[in-house]
Amino acid sequence: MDDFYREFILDHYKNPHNFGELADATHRYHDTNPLCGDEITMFLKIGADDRVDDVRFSGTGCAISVASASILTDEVKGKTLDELKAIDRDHVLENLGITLTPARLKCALLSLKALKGSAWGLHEWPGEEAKSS
Amino acid sequence: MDDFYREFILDHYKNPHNFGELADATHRYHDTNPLCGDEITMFLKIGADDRVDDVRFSGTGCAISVASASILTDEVKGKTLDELKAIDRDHVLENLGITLTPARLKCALLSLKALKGSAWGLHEWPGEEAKSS
Amino acid sequence: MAVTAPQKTATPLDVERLRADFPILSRTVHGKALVYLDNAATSQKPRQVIDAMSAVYLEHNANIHRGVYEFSERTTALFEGAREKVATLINAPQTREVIFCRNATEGLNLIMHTWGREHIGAGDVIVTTVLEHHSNFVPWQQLAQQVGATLVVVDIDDDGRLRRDQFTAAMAKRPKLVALTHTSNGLGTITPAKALTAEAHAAGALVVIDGAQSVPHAAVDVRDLDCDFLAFSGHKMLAPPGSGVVWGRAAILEQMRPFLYGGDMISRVAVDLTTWNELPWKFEAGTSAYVDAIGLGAAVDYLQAVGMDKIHEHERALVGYALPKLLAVPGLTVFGPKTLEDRVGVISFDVAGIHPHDVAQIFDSEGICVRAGHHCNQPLMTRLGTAATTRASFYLYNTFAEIDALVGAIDTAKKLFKV
Amino acid sequence: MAVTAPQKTATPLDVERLRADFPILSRTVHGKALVYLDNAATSQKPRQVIDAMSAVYLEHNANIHRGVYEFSERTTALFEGAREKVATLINAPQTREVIFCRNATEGLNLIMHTWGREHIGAGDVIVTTVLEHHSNFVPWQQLAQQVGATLVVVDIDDDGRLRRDQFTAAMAKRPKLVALTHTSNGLGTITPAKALTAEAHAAGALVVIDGAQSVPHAAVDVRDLDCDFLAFSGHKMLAPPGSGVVWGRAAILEQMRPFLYGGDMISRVAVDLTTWNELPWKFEAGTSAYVDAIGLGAAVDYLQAVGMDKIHEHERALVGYALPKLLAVPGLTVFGPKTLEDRVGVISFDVAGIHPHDVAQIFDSEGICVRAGHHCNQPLMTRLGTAATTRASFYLYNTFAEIDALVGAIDTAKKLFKV
Ligand SMILES: Cc1ncc(COP(=O)(O)O)c(C=O)c1O
Ligand SMILES: Cc1ncc(COP(=O)(O)O)c(C=O)c1O
Repeated sequence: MDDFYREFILDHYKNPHNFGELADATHRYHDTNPLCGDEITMFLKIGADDRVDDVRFSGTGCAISVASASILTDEVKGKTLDELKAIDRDHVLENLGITLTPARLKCALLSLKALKGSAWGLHEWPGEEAKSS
Repeated sequence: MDDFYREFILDHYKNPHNFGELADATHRYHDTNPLCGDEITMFLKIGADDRVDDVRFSGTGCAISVASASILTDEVKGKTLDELKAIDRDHVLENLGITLTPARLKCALLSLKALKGSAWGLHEWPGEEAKSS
Repeated sequence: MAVTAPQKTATPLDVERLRADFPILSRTVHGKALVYLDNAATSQKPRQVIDAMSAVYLEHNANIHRGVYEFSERTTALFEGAREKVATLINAPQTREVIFCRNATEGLNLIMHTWGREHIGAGDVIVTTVLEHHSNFVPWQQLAQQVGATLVVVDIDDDGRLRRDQFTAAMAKRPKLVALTHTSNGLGTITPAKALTAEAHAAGALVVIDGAQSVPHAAVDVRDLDCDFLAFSGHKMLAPPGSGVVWGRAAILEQMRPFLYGGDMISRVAVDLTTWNELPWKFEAGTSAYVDAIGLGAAVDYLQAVGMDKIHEHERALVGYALPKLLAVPGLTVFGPKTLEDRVGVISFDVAGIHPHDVAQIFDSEGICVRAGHHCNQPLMTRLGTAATTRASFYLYNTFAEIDALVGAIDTAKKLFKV
Repeated sequence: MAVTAPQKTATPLDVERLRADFPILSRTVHGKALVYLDNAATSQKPRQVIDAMSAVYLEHNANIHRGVYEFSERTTALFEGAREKVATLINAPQTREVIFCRNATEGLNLIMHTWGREHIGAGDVIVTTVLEHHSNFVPWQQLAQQVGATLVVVDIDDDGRLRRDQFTAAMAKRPKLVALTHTSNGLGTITPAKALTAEAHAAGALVVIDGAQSVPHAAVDVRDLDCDFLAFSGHKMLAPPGSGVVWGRAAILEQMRPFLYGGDMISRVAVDLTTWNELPWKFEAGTSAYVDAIGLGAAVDYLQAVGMDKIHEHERALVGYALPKLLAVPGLTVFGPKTLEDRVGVISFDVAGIHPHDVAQIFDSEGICVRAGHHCNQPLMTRLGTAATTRASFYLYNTFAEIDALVGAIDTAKKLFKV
């Protein structure tokens, strides 16, 4: 378990970077992990040159999902929308550097899903908008 | 199997007594064995003194169900309606004198069910009337 | 190919070796060796399937999907792995199109209760056939009656083959839905499902195929058939009862509302609003019969290892041997196709002067299991002018010797009944 | 009874002897002895149940009800025998009131799709509670939305017990239906189902009880409860997934139209008209999961031999030991009743600073299986102000030592997370 819950993961979990909401977000996407009820909302502020000026995430999650979101949001700042769309799951898993079982994979990838949803300008699932924080 | 398909059962099957319809029946009831599709219609003509003046049965069935109906209809002639209602399943099984598995019990008892339905003046199941022969 | 003399065509299967996998086949009934010829009702199970299920209980049983612990993850992986195996078996474009249910019946009713109720209304036409099992007949009949639609029933010819002319005529009514069996469990007829599907699509209908008797016995490919839904039952293909499948095109399934509501099929539940999980789970409410599904996965492995084409060929060899033998028995009538063309190892027959119940009971005393009755085919029985037939149906483990036993038992029955 | 110090109350069960019947319990996970505390999700199976199912496949498997041969008769007798056992277990007035289905979820949906759709219309009121599992919540929520009825959701107090005042107030709305869980799978609360049923009846409502968490753990008597429907799942009571039950009063079931249409549930099928089979088969379309049902029969035998009252007492002893231990852990919050009154062996908790997923994963590395998540209880989670909890749930084979292991693992998790 020490292998799994490494120091940097716990650090990100306890003090997540870019945590909170972004009042002037240009893109926003809310997603849930139906298996556990965890939720994440990803806020992006995209500038004129199509670059990420700012990013935030909010919601509740486990160490894996929060650390994953924290690291991911750090990375995307300054990236273009296209670069952002190109981030793949393997990259996110490399960020964490641990072997995940299928159930935990969903935790690790929730932030990526929300980021992509936001980047592609997807709408929330029908009816979820009202309830996303 | 010789024990099971005794001579008298096969005789009743091949030459069933009281087989056919009764144009002037006062009571009539149609029943089916849903497991095999066999059908029987029991016709009773009840006289003024509440006695069975005549009886017939029609339909299709296996050796057990036809023999059972044949023997049963022989017996009820001249009986009062009340006597008829008192006939129980054990009696019918004794008539056959063989041990039946649960699936075949349904065959042996189909005629009794139809007879009782007829004696009690029950209606056919909804919608079946039109199709009973 | 006309059938003339009984011939033991070479079978591609090493049947004796296969039989060794089925413990039940070495049992006796009433002191006689078991001859199991009721495969259209349900199949026997190889040790591989029985063991795969026991292994779950003995080694890592846990409820699936939501558990963050090793046993749950292992069981979930086997369950979802079974789904992939099924998808491969029927060549489904996507694994998430495979929905586990109890049996073909539930699968067909799922379509009726969801797509059917949403799209079929007053004045619409549903086309089905007189060959259907009640499970692909009564749901559509009831739906039609409830919403005021019309049910058109395509007839067969006297050889038990579907009346293509009537089918084509029915298409002119521009039905919304065609519910068609791939193989008749009453007669063994194979319908030209691919051609009929193309015709139905041209007429604007969706096509539901009842694969309960085809998927276990031959290679069935949903991409090739190009149908919209396919339902079948695991228990007829070496898997346990409780494992069934309904496959549908993702694009259609995604538009459909759920069937059963509850655990696992939701995305989020609030007091006033619920959103649904993704495919396939949207249609799998509550705890799935996951061990049965895992058993189905093991059964698919077994069938694939033997080879669906070889199984089909073996059964054809059995029919090629059995049909002429049966047709030669005085007083015996075979219902359905009398040639090997478009037919599988299901033979329904009548022995003059002996009711099918009595035939089956006498057979049982000889160790032979066959079915006697209407086979959940009452519209077909009515069409054939009978209430019941005796039906022998074959599978990969049946032998020529068992057919000899069958024919011998008919003789016994006739002697006993003096016919 | 207030819980103060952890006490190993005498249990009426010889747990070590029982454990020997469950082969899986002697396995290890990640090198640690298995501590299975996810019984509210699903239970483990004793050898008696696994063997009863294998025996069918090995000895006499055949499809049920329609076969006129020994194997079919034997299998049918076991299947129908299982129904009688279930009827006895819940003290059903009539065996034919016991309908086999896949699980509690299907049972509850069956009621919704039949009785519900026939009797609930625009303006009608359905009453349920915030304690419900999604399976007894979403069906009624969806029905209400589809037909324009109102769903009234009775709240709990801060101890997780149902608000009797709110329930009584809801009855003043004269609901048509009350859907009530007997035991909460999220909090372990037992609802006063008998008293509430009487109240609901007085208000003119029918009462559906979700017995998924009560029937496995205590003596449940439908005559005493006087409810109208009861649904539960075999897999939570030592039986296989795929074996579920919905019980209903015969008088009501007889008036209901069928749910699924197809084989076995018909009396007669003609092209234009179908009539239904008798109870219970009217509601069992297609080939039942008969081996699963036979497994449920064996499970009921096992449970009855142990004694439902003793099982309940044993679980109370475990809770009486566990609750004070857990309540003493700094940073740990127990959701739901903190006393032994009206509660069973389900304990949901939160460890400050560690998400339930992480708790469960750390537990797994110690061989301990618990559930982390919303437990299909999202309305309840919302009420509790959390997205997820960690839940330990007990059964007849759990021990005091396993509770020590649980508490020890919480310590491990806290050390790891430095909280
Ligand atoms: C109270 C309650 N109701 C219903 C269910 C649903 O059971 P199943 O998934 O077996 O249908 C559960 C299972 O978690 C439950 O705990
Ligand atoms: C052609 C056909 N369709 C449907 C069914 C129904 O299968 P199940 O009872 O497994 O639902 C059967 C089984 O007899 C069948 O042969």
